[in-house]
Amino acid sequence: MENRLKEIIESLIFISLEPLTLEKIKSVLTEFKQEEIEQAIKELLDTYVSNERGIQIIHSGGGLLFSTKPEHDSFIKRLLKIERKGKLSSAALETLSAIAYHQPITLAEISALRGVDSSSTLKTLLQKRLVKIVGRKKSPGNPLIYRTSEKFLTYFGLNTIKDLPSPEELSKILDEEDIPEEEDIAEQ
Amino acid sequence: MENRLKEIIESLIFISLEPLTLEKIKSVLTEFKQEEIEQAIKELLDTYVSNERGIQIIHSGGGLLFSTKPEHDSFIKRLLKIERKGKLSSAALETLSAIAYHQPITLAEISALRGVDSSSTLKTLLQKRLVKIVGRKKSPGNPLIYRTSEKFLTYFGLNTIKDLPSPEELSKILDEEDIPEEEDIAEQ
Amino acid sequence: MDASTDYQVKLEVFQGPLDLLLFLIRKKKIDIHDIPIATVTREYLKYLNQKERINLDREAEFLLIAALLIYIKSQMLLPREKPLEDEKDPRQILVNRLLDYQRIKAASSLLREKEEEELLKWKRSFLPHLLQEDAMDYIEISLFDLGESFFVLMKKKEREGIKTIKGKEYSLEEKMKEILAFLEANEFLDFLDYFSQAESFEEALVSFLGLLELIKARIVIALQESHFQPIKVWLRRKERLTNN
Repeated sequence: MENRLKEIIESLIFISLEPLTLEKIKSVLTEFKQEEIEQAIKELLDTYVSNERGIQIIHSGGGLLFSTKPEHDSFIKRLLKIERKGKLSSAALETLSAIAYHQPITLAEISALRGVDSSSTLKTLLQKRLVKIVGRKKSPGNPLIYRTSEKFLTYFGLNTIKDLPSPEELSKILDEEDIPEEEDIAEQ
Repeated sequence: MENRLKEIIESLIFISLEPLTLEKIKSVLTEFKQEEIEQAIKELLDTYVSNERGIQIIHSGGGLLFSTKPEHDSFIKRLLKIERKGKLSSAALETLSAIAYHQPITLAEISALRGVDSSSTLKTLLQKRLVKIVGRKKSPGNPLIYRTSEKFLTYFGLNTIKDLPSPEELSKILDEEDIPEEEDIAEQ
Repeated sequence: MDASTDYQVKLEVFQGPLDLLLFLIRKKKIDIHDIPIATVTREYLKYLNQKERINLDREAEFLLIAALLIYIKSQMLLPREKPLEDEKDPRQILVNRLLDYQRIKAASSLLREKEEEELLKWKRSFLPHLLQEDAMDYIEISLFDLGESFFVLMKKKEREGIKTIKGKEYSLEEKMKEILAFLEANEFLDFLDYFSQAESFEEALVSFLGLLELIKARIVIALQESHFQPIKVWLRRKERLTNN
């Protein structure tokens, strides 16, 4: 029975296109005890760690998800005939960071933080579903306000937004950082 | 090395959009001997047969692909039902947007806007309580008129319907020039 | 580092004026909380002077910060009776902005690392093979989706270019007969094609209503293979035939 539960959970994670949360698993498997489910998940994850497998179950965006392993990247690119996966532009990353650390936030606030107009970058992020509109600010002009989305978490392999270092931790990282060589910056 | 090959093949089957043929595998994994590949596939399939797993690799459409097991079907159906609860088809989304921006509106007006008969999508929206009937229009046939509901507001996190991005704001966001291709992230 | 190498860093590599300022501060190993405003302003303007190919929008953003620097410098130069208290330091606004921006930069290099890690892991974008399941295209929708959907709808209508209203009158019954005659002669009717042939908005509207009537009366059927695909209209009788 226990093994069967493990199998069922594996098939559920497999079939879900988005990270499958523990709550969802529990709400599907009502005939099983919660502790049984949690135990089975733990065992399932252990199996994947110990066995030599080409795919893995990862924690991402608050749930469990199948993915390939990093070391097989080059073979997959060959199969799919993709040269490389596109990365976000530096402007997009900067805008995302501003949103992630200051959300909810308006476009004007993002632009002020970055010192550059951010409307076209914001549009890209909206279209990529990395950012979402969550309402309006109660201030003159009632501008739209934005937040990072669930896809943002999955894209960066975060489980929750709290996985990002706090602003204090960021400052600490900065203090420890060496002054970069000029060449490094020029190459960016 | 042999194990690594098995892993690589497993990841290729996982990520392939269509059943992965032996020829395709061989054409991707050029650094491996053909017999090695065939042996690795055989072993991979054996692993899946002997282990208790929730997913399986099956021969289908001339190639290999991952699939769930028939005995877990009922659980999978339950999950899919839950996952779809909060979701809308693209047709329903279009209908909802027509209502949101043109309310109060009749079915004929919605259908005219969309260029498609919208009665079944409207029914879905009514069932999901995202839309409500608010009365009848004083025009020939006295058609029913529809509005978005309070649940619609909650769903999108809006305080009032006025918080919807206005058509002007939308064109400001969406009419921007397109972003150069290199900034695109690959679809995951 | 000598002055000649300074200019090898092009302005375009900077995300914006704050990025440039931060770069200058780091290069000169200046304490961000105690910026020698005169030096920094001079350096900043030096970079700005080599603007060869920056566009006007960007230039304005760089100039805005230049103006702020010059303003702060002028404030610092004003004779004071007693030393400035911390919160009255005219540099404070700039320092705060730089600190905020610095954190954003740090966060974005962190996100870049995470992105690189994640891009090596491939996830499926398609629904895996199910044993007997109707895989339908259901999506989680956001407010943006909703707005975008409406926007696209309106654009489509705009493109369809409904023509000016003419005085001619169209009868619903005539149009229904016309549609039926068309369907008798042709296999099916392409919805968009048919309406684009309408001479006026009025004619299109009457045709559309006529079509709706025919659908309601179950004489014809309108089918769309998938979203955004052309809608085709068939006579019900023919549709049954093709199914058999």
